[in-house]
Amino acid sequence: MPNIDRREFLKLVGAGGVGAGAGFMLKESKKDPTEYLIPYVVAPEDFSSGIATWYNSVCSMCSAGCGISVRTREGRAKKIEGNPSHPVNQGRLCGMGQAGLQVLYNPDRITEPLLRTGERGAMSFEQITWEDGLGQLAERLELLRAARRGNNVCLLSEGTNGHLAQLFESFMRQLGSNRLHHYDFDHPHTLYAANQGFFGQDHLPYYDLQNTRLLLSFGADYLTNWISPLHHSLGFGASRQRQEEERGRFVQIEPRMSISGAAADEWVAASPGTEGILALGMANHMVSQGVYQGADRADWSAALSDYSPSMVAEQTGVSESTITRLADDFAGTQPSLAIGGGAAANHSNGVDMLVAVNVLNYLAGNVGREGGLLFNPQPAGTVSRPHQASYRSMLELAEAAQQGEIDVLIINGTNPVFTLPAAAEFREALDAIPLVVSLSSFFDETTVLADLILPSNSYLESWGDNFPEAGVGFRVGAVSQPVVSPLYNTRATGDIILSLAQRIGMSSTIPWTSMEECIKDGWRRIYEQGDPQTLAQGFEEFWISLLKAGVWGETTTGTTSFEPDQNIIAGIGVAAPEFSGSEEDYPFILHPYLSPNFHDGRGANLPWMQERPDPMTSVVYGSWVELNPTTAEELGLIEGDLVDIESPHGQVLAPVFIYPAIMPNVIAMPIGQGHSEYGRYAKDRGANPLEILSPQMEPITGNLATSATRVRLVATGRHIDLVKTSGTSRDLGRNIVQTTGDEGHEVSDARLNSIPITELT
Amino acid sequence: MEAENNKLGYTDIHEDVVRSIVVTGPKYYATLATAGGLALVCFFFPWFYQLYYGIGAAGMNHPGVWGTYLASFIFWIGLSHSGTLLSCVLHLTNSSWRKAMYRSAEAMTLFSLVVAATYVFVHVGRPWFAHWTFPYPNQWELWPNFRSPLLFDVMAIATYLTGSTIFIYMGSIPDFAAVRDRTVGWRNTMYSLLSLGWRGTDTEWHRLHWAYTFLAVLIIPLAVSVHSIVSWDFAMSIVPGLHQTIFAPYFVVGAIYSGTAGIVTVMFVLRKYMGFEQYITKLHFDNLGKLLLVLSLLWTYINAIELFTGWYSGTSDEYEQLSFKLFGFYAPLYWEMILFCAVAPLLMISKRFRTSFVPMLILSIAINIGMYTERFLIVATSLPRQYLPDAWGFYAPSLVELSIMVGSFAVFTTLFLIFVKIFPSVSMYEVKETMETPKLKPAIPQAGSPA
Amino acid sequence: MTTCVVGLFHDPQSALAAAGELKNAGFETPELMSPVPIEGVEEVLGKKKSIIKNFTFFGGLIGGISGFTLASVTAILYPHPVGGRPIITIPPYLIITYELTILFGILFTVLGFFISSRLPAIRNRMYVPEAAVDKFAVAVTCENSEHRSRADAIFNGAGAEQIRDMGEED
Amino acid sequence: MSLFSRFMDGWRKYRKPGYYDEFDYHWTMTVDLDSCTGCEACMTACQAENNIPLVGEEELAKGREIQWIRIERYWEGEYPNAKLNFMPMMCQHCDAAPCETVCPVSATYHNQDGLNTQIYNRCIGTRSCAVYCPYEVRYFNYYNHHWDSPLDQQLNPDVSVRGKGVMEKCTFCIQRIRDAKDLAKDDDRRRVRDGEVQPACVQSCPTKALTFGDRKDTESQVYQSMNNPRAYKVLDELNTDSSVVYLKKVDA
Repeated sequence: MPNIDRREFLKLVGAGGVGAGAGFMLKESKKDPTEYLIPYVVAPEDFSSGIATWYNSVCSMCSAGCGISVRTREGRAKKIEGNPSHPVNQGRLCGMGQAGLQVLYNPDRITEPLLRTGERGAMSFEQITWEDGLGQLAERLELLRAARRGNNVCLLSEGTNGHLAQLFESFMRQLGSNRLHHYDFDHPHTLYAANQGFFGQDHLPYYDLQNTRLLLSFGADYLTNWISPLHHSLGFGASRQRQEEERGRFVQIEPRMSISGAAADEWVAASPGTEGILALGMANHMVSQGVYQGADRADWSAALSDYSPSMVAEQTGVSESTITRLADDFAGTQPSLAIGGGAAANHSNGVDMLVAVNVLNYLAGNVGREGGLLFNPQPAGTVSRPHQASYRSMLELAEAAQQGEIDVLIINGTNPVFTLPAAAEFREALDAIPLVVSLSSFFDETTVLADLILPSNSYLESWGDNFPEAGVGFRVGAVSQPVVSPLYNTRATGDIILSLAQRIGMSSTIPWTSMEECIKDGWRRIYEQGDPQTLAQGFEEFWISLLKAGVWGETTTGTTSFEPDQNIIAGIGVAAPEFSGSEEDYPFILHPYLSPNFHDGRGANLPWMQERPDPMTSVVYGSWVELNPTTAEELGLIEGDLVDIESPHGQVLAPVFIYPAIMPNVIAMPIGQGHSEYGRYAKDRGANPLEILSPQMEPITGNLATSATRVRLVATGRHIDLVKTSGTSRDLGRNIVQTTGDEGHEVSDARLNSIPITELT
Repeated sequence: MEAENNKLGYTDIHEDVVRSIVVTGPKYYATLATAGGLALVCFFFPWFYQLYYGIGAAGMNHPGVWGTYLASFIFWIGLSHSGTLLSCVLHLTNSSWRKAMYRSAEAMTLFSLVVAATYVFVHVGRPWFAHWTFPYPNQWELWPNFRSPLLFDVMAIATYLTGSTIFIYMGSIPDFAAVRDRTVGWRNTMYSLLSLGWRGTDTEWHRLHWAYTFLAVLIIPLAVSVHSIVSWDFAMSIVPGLHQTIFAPYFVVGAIYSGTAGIVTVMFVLRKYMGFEQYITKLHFDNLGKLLLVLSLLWTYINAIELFTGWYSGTSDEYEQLSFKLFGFYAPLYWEMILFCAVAPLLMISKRFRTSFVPMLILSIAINIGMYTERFLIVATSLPRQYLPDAWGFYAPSLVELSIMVGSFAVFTTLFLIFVKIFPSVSMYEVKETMETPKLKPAIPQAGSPA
Repeated sequence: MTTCVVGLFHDPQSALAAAGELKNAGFETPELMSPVPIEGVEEVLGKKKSIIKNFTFFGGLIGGISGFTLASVTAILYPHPVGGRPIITIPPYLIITYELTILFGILFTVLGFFISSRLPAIRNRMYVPEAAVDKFAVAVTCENSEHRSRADAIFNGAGAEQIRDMGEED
Repeated sequence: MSLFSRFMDGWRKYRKPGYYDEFDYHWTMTVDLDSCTGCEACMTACQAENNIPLVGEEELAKGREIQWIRIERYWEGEYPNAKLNFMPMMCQHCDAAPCETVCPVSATYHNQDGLNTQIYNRCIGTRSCAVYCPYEVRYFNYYNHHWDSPLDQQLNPDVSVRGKGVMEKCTFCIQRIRDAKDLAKDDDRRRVRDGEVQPACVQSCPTKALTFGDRKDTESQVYQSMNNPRAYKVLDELNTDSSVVYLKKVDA
């Protein structure tokens, strides 16, 4: 048996091999071509998805008031996107707005009303019922009101407008208190004042970035946090992608390159606080060059005489040639637009500086024309602009508290203990107040000091409405509706106020039982002022369509004419900025800027924001101090070295980051980190530069001059590795981000329609 | 070697080998226990930990997704070369000095292959699905992707493992037979089974010879292909520093280089501790030394070519990668590698060095350290330095990785220790062949022979 | 009655000589058993032919064919377009072919060895333990006592150290 | 003989590079670097849409971020003339993708829409695709990531959550493409309209720097913009034939 015959063997082998192959091929060739198209593996994303429900609402992550539409599935919010029909953001939404979901689903939310049991700030609370909590508060208010001491009640709220603000007003009026403050750290007091002072407008104008051809931004980081970043971004994009005519040019003037600076075509570093002087220098040039041909030319040249480019050049550190060139461009490119804000506006000379910017716009004839700056009409409805508390009024509040003039402080949303410099001693002021009530839904620095916590809904769970303050050139209002039912035992701020009102017995003047009614009522009034065809449809339809669209607007534009009178012109002038601390002891100027991720710190408890690399530095989880490379070299510091930043008013510890685009005598720190409370994601992370700011104020508005603090750096000798996602942020001659001289004139080498795959093998 | 061996008769060898198997002192058990324990603690426990927590237990990160696991994998594959390869070549060129050492050399091949194969499972993210890389009909109607260099790996290594197992087994059938008669109990049963009833008839010897020769012929190209394929895992990518045509020969040479060094180490250990002084002699070290010297020169040459490729390319990608390798964080390792693998081996030019045992041992270990470094550098200096500088990163092994690396040596040792107690670790019959056959003796008339 | 006689020798030469004489004396080809392969067996007992090489060759052939078939046909039946490559990509599949050629070659060689050398042994066969150590044994079968005595004579003549009667052969 | 001819037909067919005669759709994205402000809204959008895990500070420190789309930043020049260029980088869905060929288990392949799809439940985690990808846009799950409750309630039910040991990457929001296709089918349309499907990043981009669409539709917005003279492909020299086209930054 063992001796296999060779022929036998050969046959076997042949048959086996060939047979197998041929057989497969045969079976193969009988197949229908369609069988090949999809492999037998299906990517898991391919399962067909369910039907989502979309709700239109309003984003309240910052004060811009963008429209959002929220995608919900099975009663859970899944994604926030921009509301396409909302004129402010036109369907787009910034990262922070999208992270609103994590406000709703944040694991650190306060889920029940709480009453303090232990020491203040000891975080010892007991859970109580709403009845109990509201009862206690109402009782106190009742007593004070009866005792005619209603003014000892203070309501300190985050910036709200619309009918909630109105409700606050009438509520406080009923209590007999005039202590209603809206406090936002980044509220542009100086900008309002400047426009009031120069244009006589108490509302912000509309800055038409979309149609402008040269934008001159004095320190305003308009792409991330200046007034209405989304709308400005849209304008920026539109102007950059303009097909028919030449693309818009953007110039950014600031001591530290912001995102807007990076996006700009030119970044000019003027020494901090002198932006206004620079603006006047340009104005001077324009007038002297006869660009401005107005009747009052003489007044102008008189007013601007002290600001000849040469003098301005030595004050600002910007070369004279640059100043004149910019001035000529600004006058020559029509329409052009100058805006100011950010750090530049937060100096001791903030208002004057912004007036100077307005002067530029006026001289170049940009006022009231497309592509320039347009005046907004009065916001819709009867909503007046609520009083915004400046730093000064916060100081006064603290003072009053120390005097024992405040018995009850109700805090809604805002977090002054974090955003006010330690020098304001607001924490101490709180100690002097017998009853501190917080309506916040997070344990932020202020809330932990509260005696009574009545947690409010997140904005995705509550009714509200918003009339974008910045406006879009015409009247816009938007209603925000709950997109999910409340996750926890919390109530909407409006409802809390309403039920308080009922208990105190204000039902005559505040009749509504729920915020929804209140809002609906308010919108009925707006509806009644509406134009005929709106009225024709009847209110219910109007209301329904409003909720569907999420936004309402009518195209009535504001005034376009403007003539400044003599004494305004005469009064124009920008003083040199004042800094606290002597230059010898404190060689550096601290430049705190709003972090794109955390805004004024409210975003620090959102894990998405914490994990999103900072756009400019790619640092995640933590804060840093930015140094010019040469400065760092002089001090012998490298990235990650821990330094103490010492101001006359305290010190913070932060690692060094070498930042190529910052002036050598300026150091910059992002605001937003350095929370001592505020949930697991924010607690004890990074440093808060606001702590060490000097209580320097802009005289007219009492706005805190956040950029007017001098500091010194003290190396601690310790070193940490900055957690950042970027490796080497230099393309080593690899031409990865390619640039072209001028659009259209260079034919790209990239094979556009790409080689058909049949050519590859 | 004749000079040393002709004192010994067939029986002596027989005795020695059988003793090496049957007689086990406490020293052996102590070593085995330590090795085994070390393997358990340093290799398996960390691995299980990693299985539980995920690859995150290792130090790999975004740009550096490959780490020491792959380096060790290549190292062990490399070590596995030359064992069998060498013995095949020497068998075909029938150089008799091979005979005393080839068995243990092949064993080394076998076990380093086993360790390497284990490393595949340690490396992948979901080892419990690793069988998907094998072509077998399944309910998803899915087959592996035969275009993938990694699949070539699977194929090549599976083949190589089979091949070298069979090769070492075939070679030792007669010895199993010989030992069989001298053992009792379970050993006897085992050897009876292993020896397949070998009797040593002239036919059997003849068949064995041919089969063995054919196997040798087949295994040589296989061994060469295996490491070429392993190198293609890298070379077929477009990663700067890996995308090099020289890689296949580079890896093959490197493999044989480290493998031969490994043999020297094992030779020394066997000679010293298994008592084979008479069989493993200066001659072996001398010849292996010569071989090592040639290989080291080859290796140096190819290494230089690799550098020049990067340098002359002039592209930022290659250049940055190269400068990071030569002067970056891992530069000390690089120069250490050059010292151990290119400079130190030049000592072997002198016969005195080649024929002195301890220095050769030290050198061989040094070479293998250098070769491990090479593999590590290939992974650690190229992946984190790719085309987009913004995505650059840095890779450093974690504790788990390091301990698994150490543990793998323990695993290898354990396996080897078990081997020497089961296989006759010196090929008896071939050593007997090398000795002169017994002298003719006057025949003794048989008493009581039938009339 | 046929018996099997084994002569044990101290050295290969005499064993070989004895084997040769037996063969010439008309015994059926005797069997040698030795601890090492003996040179020159073929001169004495005639050439040996083995079919192992055929196994190796055809094994390789089958391996090659089935290797390429496996790769290409599975790819065709379950097409997975990757990297813009064709479904049948020759160069990679050649590598699979190469590996499987060798694998099958090896396996068939082993098979060939087993078959041709009658291993593994199932039945219990005549065996001389010493032959595994240092003795060279020559085994021959004798039909009758006459044969037997002649075999003894030849063994003694060749200088066998010992002549062993393995008794009845099956 | 007929068998032979059949065989030859099959042979010709399967020797044809690319296998697909042509794609059903050829999804393409263009990125206008001149408009990109690096605001990273796209990153958050992607995280929200695709259930991308939060890896935590420690893991980030180890360089184990998971960002299907990331912003790369490249500084140019020194103070005072420093410039910073941003570049969004996501899976380029190459038609000649190096990552596809290397996967031993075919866990990633090119589908009939010209998408480079990753099949999570087939992946065994050799991570070789990440090595072969020159854009380094493939991210590996080193752990089983978890979401602090109730953050997990935000997870998108249309996208699977990846477990440990699995490679993942940008899919051009394939679930949205699928929805759009279904919609088109329901309306008895043969094809998806231009602009009907947008990945999360494109949808959210505040400056409309990203456009997405079907390259085969010569009317489509993406076709227009990829024919812009500024168009180029990153690492084009590697001949990956990517489906993401960048428009050069204008340096005026």
